[in-house]
Amino acid sequence: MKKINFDKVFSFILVSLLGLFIMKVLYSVAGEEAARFTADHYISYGVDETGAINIITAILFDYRAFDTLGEATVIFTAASVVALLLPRHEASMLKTEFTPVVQQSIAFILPFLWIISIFLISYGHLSPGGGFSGGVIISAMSILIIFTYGYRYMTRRFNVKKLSLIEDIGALAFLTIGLAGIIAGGTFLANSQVGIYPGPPGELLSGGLMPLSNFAVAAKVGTGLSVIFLSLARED
Amino acid sequence: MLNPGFPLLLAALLGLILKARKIRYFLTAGALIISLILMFALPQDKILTTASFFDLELILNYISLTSRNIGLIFGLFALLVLVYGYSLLSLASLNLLNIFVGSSIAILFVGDYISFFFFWELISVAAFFLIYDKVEEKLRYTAEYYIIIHVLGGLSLLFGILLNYNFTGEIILAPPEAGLLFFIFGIAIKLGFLGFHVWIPKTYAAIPFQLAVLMAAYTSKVGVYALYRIVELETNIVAYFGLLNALGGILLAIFHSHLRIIISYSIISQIGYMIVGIGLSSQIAVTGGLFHLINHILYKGLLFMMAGTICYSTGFENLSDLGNLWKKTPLTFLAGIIATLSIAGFPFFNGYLSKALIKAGIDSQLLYYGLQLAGVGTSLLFIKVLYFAFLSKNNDPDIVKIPPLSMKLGMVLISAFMMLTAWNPAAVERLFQISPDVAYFSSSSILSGVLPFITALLLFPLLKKYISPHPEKVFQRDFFSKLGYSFINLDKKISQIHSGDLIRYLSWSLLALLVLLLIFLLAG
Amino acid sequence: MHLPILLILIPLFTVFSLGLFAFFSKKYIIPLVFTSSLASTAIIFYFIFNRETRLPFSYNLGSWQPDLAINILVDHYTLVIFAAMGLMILLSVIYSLTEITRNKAKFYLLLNVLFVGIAGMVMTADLFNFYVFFEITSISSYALVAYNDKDISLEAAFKYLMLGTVSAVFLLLAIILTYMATGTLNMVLIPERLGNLPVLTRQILIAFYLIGLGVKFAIVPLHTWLPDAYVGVPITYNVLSSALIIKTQFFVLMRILYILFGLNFLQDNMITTILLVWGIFSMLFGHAAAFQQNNLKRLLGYSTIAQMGYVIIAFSLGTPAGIVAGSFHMVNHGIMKGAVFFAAGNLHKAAGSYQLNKMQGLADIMPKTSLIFVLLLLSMVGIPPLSGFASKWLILEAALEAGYLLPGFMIILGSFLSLGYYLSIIINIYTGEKDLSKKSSARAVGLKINEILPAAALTAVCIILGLYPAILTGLIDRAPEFLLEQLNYINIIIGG
Amino acid sequence: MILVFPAIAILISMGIYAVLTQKNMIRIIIGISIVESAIILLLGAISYIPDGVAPILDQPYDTVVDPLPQALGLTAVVINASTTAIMLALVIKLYNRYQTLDIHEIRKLRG
Repeated sequence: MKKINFDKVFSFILVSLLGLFIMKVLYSVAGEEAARFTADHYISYGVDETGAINIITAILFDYRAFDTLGEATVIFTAASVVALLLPRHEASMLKTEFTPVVQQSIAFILPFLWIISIFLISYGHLSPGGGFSGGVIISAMSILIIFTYGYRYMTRRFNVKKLSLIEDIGALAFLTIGLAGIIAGGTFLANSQVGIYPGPPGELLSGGLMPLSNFAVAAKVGTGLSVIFLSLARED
Repeated sequence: MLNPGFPLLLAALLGLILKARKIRYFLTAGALIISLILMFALPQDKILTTASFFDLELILNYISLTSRNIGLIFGLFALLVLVYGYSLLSLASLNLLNIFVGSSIAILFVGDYISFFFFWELISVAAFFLIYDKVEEKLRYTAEYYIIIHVLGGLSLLFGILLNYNFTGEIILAPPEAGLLFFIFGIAIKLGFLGFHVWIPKTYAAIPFQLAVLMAAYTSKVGVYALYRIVELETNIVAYFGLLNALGGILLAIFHSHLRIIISYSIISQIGYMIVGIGLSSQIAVTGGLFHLINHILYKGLLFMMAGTICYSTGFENLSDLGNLWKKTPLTFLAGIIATLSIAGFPFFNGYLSKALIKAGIDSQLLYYGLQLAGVGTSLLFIKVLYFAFLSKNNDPDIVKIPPLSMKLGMVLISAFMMLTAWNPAAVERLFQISPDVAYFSSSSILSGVLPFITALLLFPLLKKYISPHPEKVFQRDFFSKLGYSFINLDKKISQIHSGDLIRYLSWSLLALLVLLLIFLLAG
Repeated sequence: MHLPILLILIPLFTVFSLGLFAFFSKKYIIPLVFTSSLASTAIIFYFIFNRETRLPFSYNLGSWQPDLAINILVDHYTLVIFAAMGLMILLSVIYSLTEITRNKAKFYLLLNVLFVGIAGMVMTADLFNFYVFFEITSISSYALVAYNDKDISLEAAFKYLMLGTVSAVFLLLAIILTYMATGTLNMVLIPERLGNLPVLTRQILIAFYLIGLGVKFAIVPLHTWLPDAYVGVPITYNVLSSALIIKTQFFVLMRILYILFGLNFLQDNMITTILLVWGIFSMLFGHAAAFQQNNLKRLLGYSTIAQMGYVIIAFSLGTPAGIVAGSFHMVNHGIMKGAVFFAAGNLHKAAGSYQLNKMQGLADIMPKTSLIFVLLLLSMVGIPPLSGFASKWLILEAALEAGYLLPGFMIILGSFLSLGYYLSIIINIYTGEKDLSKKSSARAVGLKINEILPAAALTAVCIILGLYPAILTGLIDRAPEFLLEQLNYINIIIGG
Repeated sequence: MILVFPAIAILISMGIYAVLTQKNMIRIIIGISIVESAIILLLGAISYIPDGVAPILDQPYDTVVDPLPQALGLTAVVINASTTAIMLALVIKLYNRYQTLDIHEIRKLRG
């Protein structure tokens, strides 16, 4: 007969009780009629105030741009930490040999991915997408390259150092964009509120500095995630 | 103006720079003399220096009659110790002596609880480092024990101070209106009340004898001073506890045979006398108690000097190793006799006057006969010491080292000083500014003074075989260290549950969350 | 007027430029880091010295009206952490100059990220923004714990990371639930809307906040990462963790509890009582566990846990005096523990180990450092006239004034327990060898000025604070009004 | 809408259960990821309004879902990804040093 594992029983009771409490608090909170004051304001006036049609981008790069700065810092730190923890070894992972079909089709896809990412970034304030999604696609490209052509091929063109450099520049660019608000007479990260060309909503050149911030963040996220992946892949 | 204790503390600071032993020695002596002059020169009963701590006013210098008297003897005795220990005190201990004596003197002249507590703790810290030795394991243990027990007392005092402050809003050094129990606990540890006394023999028997001479004069006396300033009760209950201490100290001492352990236990007993005096409501008795403090510092110092000289010259300290010394060290023998007669309260010797004053202030028969009994015990104890150390022919230890002139000079000076005060009751009355109607040298008082000693002398041959010396260990486990060890055992368990297993740690934190939630659910 | 945001921007610029500098020329790293920490310190001191005219100061990011977006707020309560930051940032950078030998750029990058996180956490008035800075602080902490690349530091970092992440989930959950209930993330607007929730729901929210942050400020039994993490890390991290990181986490928890839920709610629903009892338990447990340690850093880690217990007790009294006392101890313990760690690092240079029994005889080799060390340890016990006594006095006074006699007694007991293990450190350091052979063969350790300076400076501060504690209380005595009166907080930000 | 709450609670419980009972460090990390995903799911759920459109306002809409939690979700995802990356990096290092993935064997620090 199998012995009852008390640890598991204990854990089970613990997590079920926790789950019950979480459910309780969720229902209790949802039962309240929440006045979505902030969200309503964003929806009603967001387009006029920021010049961006995509309210999420407006929130990310104007209303709560400070959060975005913070999360850019997080991802930057994470990339640096992973690179610090896993120092350079020669890569020997992924010995899988792909057939030329795969290699050719990936080579065929990559430019399209590149275009998609550029599109997502530059239309971030107009349609779904933005710097983060674009950046993730850029990092997906580097992952694809590593998988298909091998680690060595990738590092010959882009090693961690170079990628980090781009990341630095992206982050500095984002900071500088933030400083523009101060120069224009507002506060840090001020964009539309200090009258930096909101533009007609719906146009490509609108939303003030938002497209620029999108590019900066895309550069950061794309390279940051690539650095993380490169470092993690770099197994000996 | 400077608090009389501060010159010594400043000397300690200066001593950090001055490394030569002679210079430090005379620096200390000079600071002591300045401090004595300050005590004389500064006006009494006036707030002289203040400072502030948060929004509280600290009274750093307030000279009252009692504190001046005790301060004088503290300073004077330190000078005598300097003479005695001229060749014995090391460079580091000279500086620590500055802090130790300086804070002991300074505590007498502060007028508020915070500075009082400060110097109270400073005494303990300085004493810790005085006792501490880098090499000797035994001294390290002693120092640790000493500071732990004293900080315990100090913290209790602090809690009492805070309770009182919270109740009254005042920090002026006056009998507290709240938290008296904590004050008493703190003071009881400092003055070595029965039950909290273990540190006294443990410390004074283990440390180098020149330090024992020094330290025995201060720590517990500061406790007595604190008792005088702080504890004020309607009843005489304190006096009865004092009697208990006086008798208990003797009972503990009488079966020991290590010289300094005996003397240490007798400190406990003598402190009992002071407690009796201070605990009584009559002015005469209180003065007697304080005067006894002064006398006690002198003859206890002499006793420790005697023990130290014996130890220095023969290398033995246990009565079972000693004997037949009176011809080899006549001066020490003489000092021993003077000290014994003084501590026994024999007429025309040092302890007599103060004991007479205390007895004059006693209004209860029980206390009177109790003190007489304690007197018999004390006499018996030191007759035993004298007999087995100097007269008995059981052993015949050789003189290993001739004690230097400074030690002898110290003993001579202190004996002379004792005899001077013993013969001059008028000086005492001037010192305390009282005029008690006590006939010191009337036949009945003399009789009451002589009686215990004579009784003891007669009893000694009968009791000799019961209290004869035997070899003994200095260290014993007492209640406090047992408590400590059981705490350490608990600690080991606490340490063991940190097994390093992440999952265990995680479940702890989740369990904490769950418990918190359940408390809210069930109690709300 | 842009000063508070500069406190975040300066280290952030340093972080991002460090990568550039490291790529091109490494020799500018140290000057850059040094300048930036100097600038941050200058800004902090500017706030401290101009507090009457400058504070409270609110800064709306993005020039949005205050209730729409994120605000940064410097009030008198913030000064508590500012006081610690002003001392610690520069001194820790100075000390690290010689301590860190490899991967300097990465180390200073992480250090500056840490500064960003702390400054952001302290100043932000937006809940989610707080979470972001909380994670910034945490990630840099995890990384700094792993920095030394020893087995134990990696293990400790992993444990810290796991515990931290699991608890951060609950913090995020609580923040989202708060948003769900109120429709806003602005700490100012939340209180009035949170009041409608059922009591139990609010209590559960508090529990989530408590666990989420409790792991970071190491309340027993959530403390387990701390002693582990302290063993194998650079001294600089020890100092910053003890003096700043855990203090900041607790600081923010108190802001959340007091501002979001209000003192009345806390007192009516036993939250303060639970915190008080928990604080006492944490303190006694920390002291007891410290007793058994052989490793100096581990011991000091447990002592930090215990000292946080004092702070928790003081804050959970719920009186102005309690908050002042707790704030005082937060800063003061930061100073003392920082100095202790700096001095311990110096002692380590001679001993080559943090095992207590291997530190014997150090007093002969480094008499001055040992003396400082002893002074600091006595201060930690609370022996006057060192600053430890002042904070103990304040806490006890506040506890008794609020009518809590037993907690006061427990604090006394705790101090007594702490004497035991500090004494064992002193005794180990001041134990010499019978034969002087070891002494003669002892390595003569030449300490550089940047290693001596931090410990000496902090010890001086410790003594000065002990003699004139009013310096610090004058700085923080207006802190309670921003915690106890929710309205004040609203007025600053909304300006009504 | 209301039914998503049990799912969230169950996901969180499951994740934590995995953390508490699994030995393999990678699996523990997966457990934590599940918990984090549940939180993101919650963010999505509270943003939802019946019949609401995505907050891309190329023309005036009547009901629009709450954009704020979505923006927060984006931030939270990035933060979670970053922590997970560090965790995995540490696991790689620990595996190199301790030659095991069993969390119960990684306990040099104790006491």
